[in-house]
Formats: sequence, structure tokens, C-alpha cells
Amino acid sequence: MQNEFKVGGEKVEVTVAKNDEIWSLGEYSGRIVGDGRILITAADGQARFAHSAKVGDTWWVHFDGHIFCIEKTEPGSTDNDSDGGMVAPMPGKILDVKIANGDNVAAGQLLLIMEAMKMEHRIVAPSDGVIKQVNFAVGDQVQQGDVLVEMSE
Amino acid sequence: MQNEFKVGGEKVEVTVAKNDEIWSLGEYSGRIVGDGRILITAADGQARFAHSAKVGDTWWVHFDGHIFCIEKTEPGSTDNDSDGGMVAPMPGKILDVKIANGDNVAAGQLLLIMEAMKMEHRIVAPSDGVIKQVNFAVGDQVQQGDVLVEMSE
Amino acid sequence: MINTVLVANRGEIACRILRACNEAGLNSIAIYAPNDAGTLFTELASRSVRLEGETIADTYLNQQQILAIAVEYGADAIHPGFGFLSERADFAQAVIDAGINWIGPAPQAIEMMGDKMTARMTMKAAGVPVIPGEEIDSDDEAEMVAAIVESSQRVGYPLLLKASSGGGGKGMRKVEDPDELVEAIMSARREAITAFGDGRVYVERLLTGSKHVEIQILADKHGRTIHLGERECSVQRRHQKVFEESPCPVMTEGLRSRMGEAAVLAAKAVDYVGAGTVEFLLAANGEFFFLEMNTRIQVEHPVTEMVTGVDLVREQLRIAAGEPMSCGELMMRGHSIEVRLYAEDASNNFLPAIGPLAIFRAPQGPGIRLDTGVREGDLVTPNYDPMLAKLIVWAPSRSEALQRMRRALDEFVVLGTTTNIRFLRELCDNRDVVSGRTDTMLIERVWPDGWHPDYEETTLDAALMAAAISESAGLHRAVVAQAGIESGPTSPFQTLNRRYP
Amino acid sequence: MINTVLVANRGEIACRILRACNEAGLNSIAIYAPNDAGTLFTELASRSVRLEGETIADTYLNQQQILAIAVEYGADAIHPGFGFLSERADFAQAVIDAGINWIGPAPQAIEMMGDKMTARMTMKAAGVPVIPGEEIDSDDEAEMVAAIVESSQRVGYPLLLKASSGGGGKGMRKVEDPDELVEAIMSARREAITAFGDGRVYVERLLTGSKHVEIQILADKHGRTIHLGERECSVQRRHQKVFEESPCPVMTEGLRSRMGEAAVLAAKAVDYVGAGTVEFLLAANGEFFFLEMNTRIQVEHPVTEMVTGVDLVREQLRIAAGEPMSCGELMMRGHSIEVRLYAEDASNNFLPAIGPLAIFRAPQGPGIRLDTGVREGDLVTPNYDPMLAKLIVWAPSRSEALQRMRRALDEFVVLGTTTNIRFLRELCDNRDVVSGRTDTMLIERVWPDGWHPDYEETTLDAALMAAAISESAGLHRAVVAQAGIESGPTSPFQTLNRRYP
Repeated sequence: MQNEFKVGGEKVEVTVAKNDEIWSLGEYSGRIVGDGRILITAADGQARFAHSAKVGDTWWVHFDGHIFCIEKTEPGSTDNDSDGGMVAPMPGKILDVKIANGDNVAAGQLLLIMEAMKMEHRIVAPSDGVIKQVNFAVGDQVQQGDVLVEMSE
Repeated sequence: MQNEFKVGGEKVEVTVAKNDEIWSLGEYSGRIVGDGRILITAADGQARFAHSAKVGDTWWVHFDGHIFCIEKTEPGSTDNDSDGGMVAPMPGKILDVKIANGDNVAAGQLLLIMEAMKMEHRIVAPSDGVIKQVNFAVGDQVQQGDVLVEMSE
Repeated sequence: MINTVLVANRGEIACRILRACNEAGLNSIAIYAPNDAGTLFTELASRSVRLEGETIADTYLNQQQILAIAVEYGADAIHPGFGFLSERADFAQAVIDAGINWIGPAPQAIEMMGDKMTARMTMKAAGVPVIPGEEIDSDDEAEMVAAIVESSQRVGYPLLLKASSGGGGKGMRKVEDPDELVEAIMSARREAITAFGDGRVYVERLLTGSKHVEIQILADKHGRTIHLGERECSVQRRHQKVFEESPCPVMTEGLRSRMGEAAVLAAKAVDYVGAGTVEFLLAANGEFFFLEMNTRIQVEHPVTEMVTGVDLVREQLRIAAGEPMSCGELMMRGHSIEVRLYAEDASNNFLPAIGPLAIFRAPQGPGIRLDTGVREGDLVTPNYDPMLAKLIVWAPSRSEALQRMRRALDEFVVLGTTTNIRFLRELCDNRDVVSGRTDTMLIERVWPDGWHPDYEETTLDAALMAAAISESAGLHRAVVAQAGIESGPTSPFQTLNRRYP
Repeated sequence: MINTVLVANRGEIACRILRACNEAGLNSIAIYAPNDAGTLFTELASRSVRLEGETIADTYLNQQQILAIAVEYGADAIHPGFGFLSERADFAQAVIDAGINWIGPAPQAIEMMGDKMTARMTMKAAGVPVIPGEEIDSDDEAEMVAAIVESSQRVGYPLLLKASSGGGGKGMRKVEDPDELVEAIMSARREAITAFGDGRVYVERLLTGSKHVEIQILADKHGRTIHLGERECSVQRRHQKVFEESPCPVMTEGLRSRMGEAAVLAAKAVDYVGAGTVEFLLAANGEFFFLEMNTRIQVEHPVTEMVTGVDLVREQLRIAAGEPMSCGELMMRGHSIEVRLYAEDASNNFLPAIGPLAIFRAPQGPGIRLDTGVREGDLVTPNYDPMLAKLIVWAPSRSEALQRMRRALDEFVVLGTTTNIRFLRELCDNRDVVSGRTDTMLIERVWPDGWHPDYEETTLDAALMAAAISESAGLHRAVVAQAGIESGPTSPFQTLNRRYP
């Protein structure tokens, strides 16, 4: 079966075949042994357990001590990341806004400060660009997923 | 909602009412707080957690350190226990058969010996009666749930 | 030097050993029967290899298959755990002959301690006190009966007949009245022949009201043999321990050093290497007598680890690799108690139970250790011993350890399979357990007609309500579908004897 | 006498205290904010009472509401845990005024140690060594600047400006160059006013390359004040500890008794009662200096419990009840390490993370203790501190403890919320951590550009395959439906400072 994923910003296609209870991909084989536990066997016969859980569209996978967030995407979908839209990673409150609509900003420049989880977070420009829209003012409550600032490069 | 259960050989009817997220029964109230966790509050306001899990038709409930096996029965069903049918509680092997069809037996009399889980088990007559049918012979493998001996009182 | 350890066992003790290998930086190989696929211990090894076969004889007791796997995957040591092949001198020899390290004593030591009569004679010769009694020289039925009848007059009543190859209570008969003696000898002999293929029986005085106290010993290949204090394991049902603790509540410094010296003497008498346990009966008057030596790691080893701070399994690995043991002076601190979690119906003569572990919620917090081979969702099957896990607590004092054990058992929720948790919990409240007046007959004495749970009617009412809410709300349907096996308490069964796998 | 303890806290420390109450046979009351309903600690109390309100200020910091609950439900003692109200002298006073036992030191001791400049002066007067530096007497901006500029010449550079009411790094400024001094003073003062409503700032020498070493003390109401050895907590990120151990790897008998004596002196100087911690900086040359005293139980108290065998929370309960502490002579054994499990992205400046704990599989086995407030299925929300649990190991030696910690972290699987588990695991392999050459700048020194996970391409390949199998087989759909909250690593955020709740 063919699956399209996104991991670390890159798209990957992964096709696994199933024969009896054994899944295979190239020299690897895999077997589901329990709820969220998959035994992955490498070409040399070395087998290790992977753990997986899906949250939203993302598969969280633990393998060999590392954790990967692997997003399931629909085949053929286009990359719909907004160009530089900065999204609140968690609910919180805007403490300070350092820029205004139309400002030119340099990569790394401080745009706004937000408080969440008892901490202050600096939101900085990921690249050089122009501020298209600042969506919140000082004191505003923001929800997880809210786009705080829109930028064009 | 009305439920019919069997516990300790006796039938019980339990009717619980639901209002918002709170279930009630007489002076008790209950609230589901997680997967298999129910907070039961007594009349005096004292609240304790019950844990429940269903296996087959039986609810296993842990409350205040005690465990109860509460069998769900269909309303109006008749008691379909065979009269004195002795059922193998686990797979095993018959080691010895001490009785034959038609024998009169007294309560507590040894009927057969079975091996299971590395142990020998004595199957004894639960009451005085007559052996109707011995279903297995020495050396037979038996499965969980097999009726070993049928008796009439 | 050891690089790769094959663990020839399963369940909680396999987990224990595999984790010790991981910590020691050693590669490990788990072997598992097909019906153990996917269980916890198979996840903890560097490599898990499936055994072929259906029965225990074909899998965990299959010496050839296990040795072949060891050779194929490059194991240079084998740890047998307890039970299974751990006390099989022939297997130890085969391992050594294959050029692989045997993590345990030499086959000769296993053999000498494995035959109870030989062990008794060896100990007597070494000056270790044994139970008043007499070895019987003959294997001929008529001669044996005559010899036992004669010696019974010297030994006195009540007495105990024991099979020389015995274990787990098989071939053992209590005799209170001289009139019953001959019949008891014949019966013990028959049972011993059936169970062990060896009908030799000998006679010992029955010491009532005594404690089962055992001494943990460690011996390395550099000539050092030490003891690590005692464990009391008096509380038993059907000759199997359920509640173990260290230190023994009535132990004194003087008695400990005398028993410890006797245990070290016993170990030296058979040139013992590795971890072992010398079991004694401790009479009410303070006299102690050699019972037997277990030439392997024991189920209850954690209580010694908790009070002494020594990692016994890690020391076994060191000793097998030819290193000196790492522990220094004996430094006992606080009190530790272990209870064994069995899948069994304590209210029905401890009949083993099976079923799914629909909920398995372990207790947590300071001073608690759970050595488990199972986890939520596993199925308890009739294929193996019903011991699922061991719950161990440590606290600064015995009374605090008992308080902690009560708290831990109160937190422990296992549903879907009948277990002895409630029995263990009530055991912790028993007057004699609380005061430390435990002896090997405690359970029979306290519950002569068997144990039954005792609860208020309102507790059942609340449970019924919980069931009604669960049913009405459709909770936990998933477990139903997953469980392919019925479970529940049963009734007309009475359990006789257990044979250790 | 105490009968009923109200625990004015949540999460793992509430669990810890409630279990101690259960073991002591005390009734307990948990209080919980609406968003904590159904979490673990609410199950461990004899009675759980819901707080009204949405914010922390309305719930766990709401003195009136908490006191009202204590009175209504008959609590005769309040345990504040750490954070929240634990170092609020006014709350301690209010509790005492309500006729309820305060499980902690007298309000006066909290007050004297809460103000850093006062604490510094008190310690100096008592003969406890303090960091070279000077208190500044004035609250007036101009006078303060002038005084600091003057004393900076005596203190020397680099120096550290500290807010007298400071905590968690707020109002603290490192100054390397005299030219930066005035600006730094103004900035520190502004921040301190904003954060604490108190602009007083003083000056200390910045001691680079030093270790954070703290001494646990216990004092009862019978005049006994003892120390329980040290903890080293040098490894910190953003002034918060992540890796703590006891003993300190460079500790000597002599240094321990000198630091222990200084800590006991510090405690006695404020008539301390209960459990407390005196924090020191330990310079590379073996000199040590008073840093501050924490007048409560500390997050990292378990490592002391593991090596000393003393149950600190249980002793707190005894002391508050007026009993003498139960512990005898200091008897340290083996080595213990604690790591803090945070929901945070260690590869992005330790930005806190949220999400469901879709899988939370804790490590098990000997020598491991997990103090957790969460369990599988819980949601990590932005409402509270992101510390989820503490993983503590004990082993006979430091190298074995590190091996055990590695093994435990390898077994620990948390999915659905980003945590620092991998970071902690790699920390255990760091050369300086392995050798014990830890100091307070370790994380910045080892990862000057931030930490990033390092893995083989084949590891990602295997993970992708696992995801593909999971997706194709439709595994674990249930979690998706339950999770109402998105989670995952983020990018353009940089985190500044944390305030402890």
C-alpha cells in the first residue's frame, strides 16, 4: 500500500506490501505485535520494536530511542503552508508587538512576544520579508493554531 | 436505564438514571472520569473510584480494594446453568476418572482428576446425585468450557 | 569476558535478567515459545529468537534447541533464571561442553544439592546442622520400609517422609501416628517414582511452629564467599511462598552471623560459585537446621537487593565473567517485603486462573518495585506457572514497609483475570503477620476453612452501580472484542499439588 | 497529632504527598482545578474537592478558597508541596491563624529566606560563607545605581546583578564589562519591578565553572537539626535543573561535613523546622558559598531519599505532628540520579509543548522510581508547568546508576507530546556528565548552538516504515478521536524566561 508522508518539511512516499501477517519494504520486514507496537526487522535479521500513535494527521513513531513526527498527507496534495504565516503553538496572551503592517523585517528580527505556559516566547522572523498583516494586539488572548503574523518574502 | 446482572449466583436488577454527566441510583451518584474509571459518590459525599472492564458477558469491577465479577444477563432470561454440569475452567488433560455413568455420588466425592497449569485438580461432586454422563476418558485433552461430567440431583 | 548472554527463561525473571544485561552493556538473546510472542521480555533483548514447538518440553526445556540457538547467534553465556533448566546439572554440563559460560555453579554442585539425601549428608559432614532424622540407604521397597520403621523410633513423632529427589511437596508425607507410617511410606514412594522416577524416601522430624529462613550467598572465582543476610519466607500456601521479607522479624545479630557462617560453610562444601540460597528451618527456640540449597537465583531475591543494595543478577554476570564480585561489607538497611501476584482464586484453594489482563494498573511511588512479565492486554494462559509479577516494597522499618505494601496493593488494579491481590492485602492486616509471628503453617492456621473475601453490602452495591453505568454507557467494549478467552472464578475444583516448571 | 492533611498542590508532587499520607494512615484531601478533574492525584486522596475558578490565581493560588475547604472538610494540616503557595509566608501565617498545622517552617523563616538580600545578610552574620559581593541598602534608583557602581570595583568582574525578590532568573543580569554596568542595573531593576513589584538589586561576583551543590536538612521541634548529605544539580537549562544526583561526584567526606555543618548553621539561624534545602555554589577550588535556602520540599528530593533511605515527606508529616524525626545516623549508600521529564522541545530552545499522551510507557525494573502526575491518555495543556514526571534511578555506583538511567530512558516511550527524553538520553552519554565534570554552564558549553537529535538515515527509514504499516493497517485510530488538541514541534519561537507557578 502506498502512503504519502511529510517529515522534516519533506514529502516522502512509502509503499509497503503485505503478505500474510508480514509487511515488507525493500530489505526490511515488519509485523504488528500489539496495540501500537511493530517489530521491524532489518536485512541482517536484527529486529527492533517501533511504537506508533496517531494524533490528528500525524503519526508519532518511536524507534531506537528516537521520536519522529510523520504527517500523513493526501496523495497529490499541494504544499499548503502559508508563506511565513506564524502560528501560535499553544494558547496564550500577546505581551508585546514590535512591528506593524508593511514593515520590512530581517531574518531573526523580533516580531512579537507572547506568554504561554508561564513563559515568555519571542516570535522572530524566519526570513527577510515584509509584514503583510499583524492579527493581534497587546493583551489579546490567542488560541492554538491562530496565525499571529502574516509575512511575504 | 435498567440492567439485569447475576452476581454470586443471584440475579439483581440495577436501574441507573442519567442527568447531564451524572448517573444516579438512590443516594449514590456516579460519573465516568476516564477509560474504565467511574467516580462513585455515596450519600455522605465520600467519593471513591471504581474500575471496570468487560470480558465476554461479565463486568469485572474493582471498588474499595474488592473485585466483583458481575455477569450481564438478558432481561427475562431463564437460569440456563446446567444442573450440576462441571465445566473445565481451563484447558488441560484428564489424569483419572473415578466414576462411571449411572453412579450415585455424594457431595464432595472425588469424580475425576485433571491436570492444568502444572497442577493437579480434583473435581468433586457439588451435591449428592447421579452421574448422567462422563464425557472424557483418561488421557483426553479438554478445552476450556468443556462439560466434563453431567449430573442430576 | 562475556559479550552475549542467552536468557533461557521467560516472563518476569527473563525481564529482570535482560535488563541487567542491558545495564552491563552486554548483548542479550531472548528465546521464546510461539505462545510468548509479543510479550514484554521479548522486547527487552538485543535479539529475540523464536523456539519451535508447542509444549514446554519442546521449547523452554529443550536443551538441544536452546544450545543450537546459543551457538548460531554467538552467545558466550547462558543464564537459566529459575525453574525450567536452572537446576539441571546435565544442561549445565552441556553448556560448558559447548564452550559457553554457564551462569551458575558447577554441575557437580547442582548435582550434590539436587539430591536431598546427598545434600543432607554433605551438610552433616561439613558441620552444618540438619533436621534430626536419618538417611535411608536402600532403594529396595521392603528394605526401605524396614529401615524407616526402625529409624522412626529414634527420630520420633510427628515426622516427615521426604523423597530424595523431591520438590514442591511431591513425595512428602506428614506422619503423626506410628500406625500410619507404613502406608505413608508406600504412598510417598509411589508418588516419588511417578514424579521423579526415583523412589528413595528418607525421614526427618517434623518441626512445627518453625520459620522458613534462608540465607543468600555469593561466591566468586577469586575465592571469596559471602552471605547477604537472610530472607524469611514462612508464609506459604501449598508449599509455595507468597510473602517474603528481609530481615526476618526475629533475627538477631548473633543468630544472623551464625546462620550466615553455616550458609557459607554449606556453599564452600560444594565449591559453590555464583548466587545461591541456603534454606533453613528456624525453630522457635532459636535452633536452625539445613533444609536445602537452591543453586540458582531465587524468585524472592529482590528483598535481599533492597536491604543490602547489592544487584544480585549483575553480580552473577560479573562472577560468570571471572571478575571479582563488586560488593563490599554487608550493609543492611531498612526492611523489604515481597508478595507474589498469582493468577489464582485464593477463595477456592488457590486454583489457578486464566483470562485477559483487561486492566493491569500497577502501583507507583517511592519504595515500590514491580518485577512483572505481563502488561495490560496480555492473556494469562494455562501454559505456564500462574505467577504474573512480584510486588516489592522497601521502607526504613518493618511497620512502614507493611504500610507501604498495603498502600501499593490498594492501588493495584487487575481486572479480567482472578488474582490473589485481595488475599495479599488482607494478609498484610493479619495480626500474626503484623507482629512478625509468622511460621510455615500460618495460612492454614489463620484460614482453616479457606480464605474468603469479606466486604460490606454497600461495597457490592457500589460495584453493581459501576457495572450498570459501564453497561449503560457502553464503556470498554474494545476489551471484549480483543479477549478471545473466557475467565472467571470456578467452583467444583480443588487443587492438589503444583509442580514447578 | 494530625488526622487529615490537605495537599495544596497538583501533579506528581501531590501524588507523592498523598501516598505518604496513605502510608501514614492519615486522611487526605486533594484539591483540584476543574481542568485537573480525573487526573491521577485526585484518585489518591481520601477525598477530592474541586476548586472553583479558571486561572491559577483563582484556584491553586487562591488562599481564601483553599483555607475555606480545609476548614469545611476538617483538615488539621496543610502540605503545600513546592511552587504555588509553598513559599508564601502570608499563607503559612493564615493557615496557622486558622488553627491548622502548616507543614513547613514558621512564616518568619520563609520570609527571611525569601528575600535574597536579607537571607544573604543573615547567613553572613551566622558565619555561613556567601558569594563575594555586596548588599545594596537603597531602593531609590539613583542611589542604587551609584552604590552598585561603587561596590562593583571591590567585587570585580565578571559580576552578577540579582533582584532581591528574584527567582527563576528574573531580574538577574550577567555583566562582563564595566561599560555595560549601568544599563544592566536599569534593566534588571525594571524587570524586577515588573515581576515582583520590588526593584531592589544587589551585586555578586560571577563564579564561572562552579557546581550547584545543595544540602538537604531536616529539623524537628525537639531541637534536632541534621543534614542528609548533598545533591548536585549543576546541569540546568534556563536556570532550571534537569539532571540531579547524589552524592556529588567530587564530594569528599571532609567537604561534606563542612558543607553540612554550614547548612545546619543556616537552618538554625532562622529557627528552621521541617525539610529544607540550603543551596551552595561549589567553586573548582573547593570553596563553597551560600546561594539561597528553599524553605520547602524540593523537586529533586528523591535522590536524597534513595541514597540515605530516609522518607523525607513522611518525616515532614512526623515533624509537623510534633513527633521527633525517625531517622538515625546519616548512612549514605550507592548513587542516585534524577532526570526531569519535561513536555518541551529540547531542539528548539526547550520550548514547552502540549498534546495528548497517546502512549506513555514507563520504564520498569530494579532501582527505578518514577514520580509521575500523568498517565497514558492524559492531555498536556498550557495551563501548568511542563514538568510531567521525574525518573529516578539508584545503583551501587555512579557508573552503574548512569547505565541504569540509560536503560530506563531507552525503555521510556512517550508519544503524542514532544518531550525531552531523547535529550536526557544523550546527556547521559556526554563526556563531562560521564566523568562528573558538570558545572552550571554545561548545557550551553556542550551545545552552544542548541541541541539537535542525531540519528542514522536508516533509523528514519524504519520509522517511516512503521508509520506506513500503522497507517495501512489502521492502527490506533482511537487515539485520534480522543485527542482534541493538536501537537507537534514548532519553529519560529524562541523562549525567554520561565516563571515558576
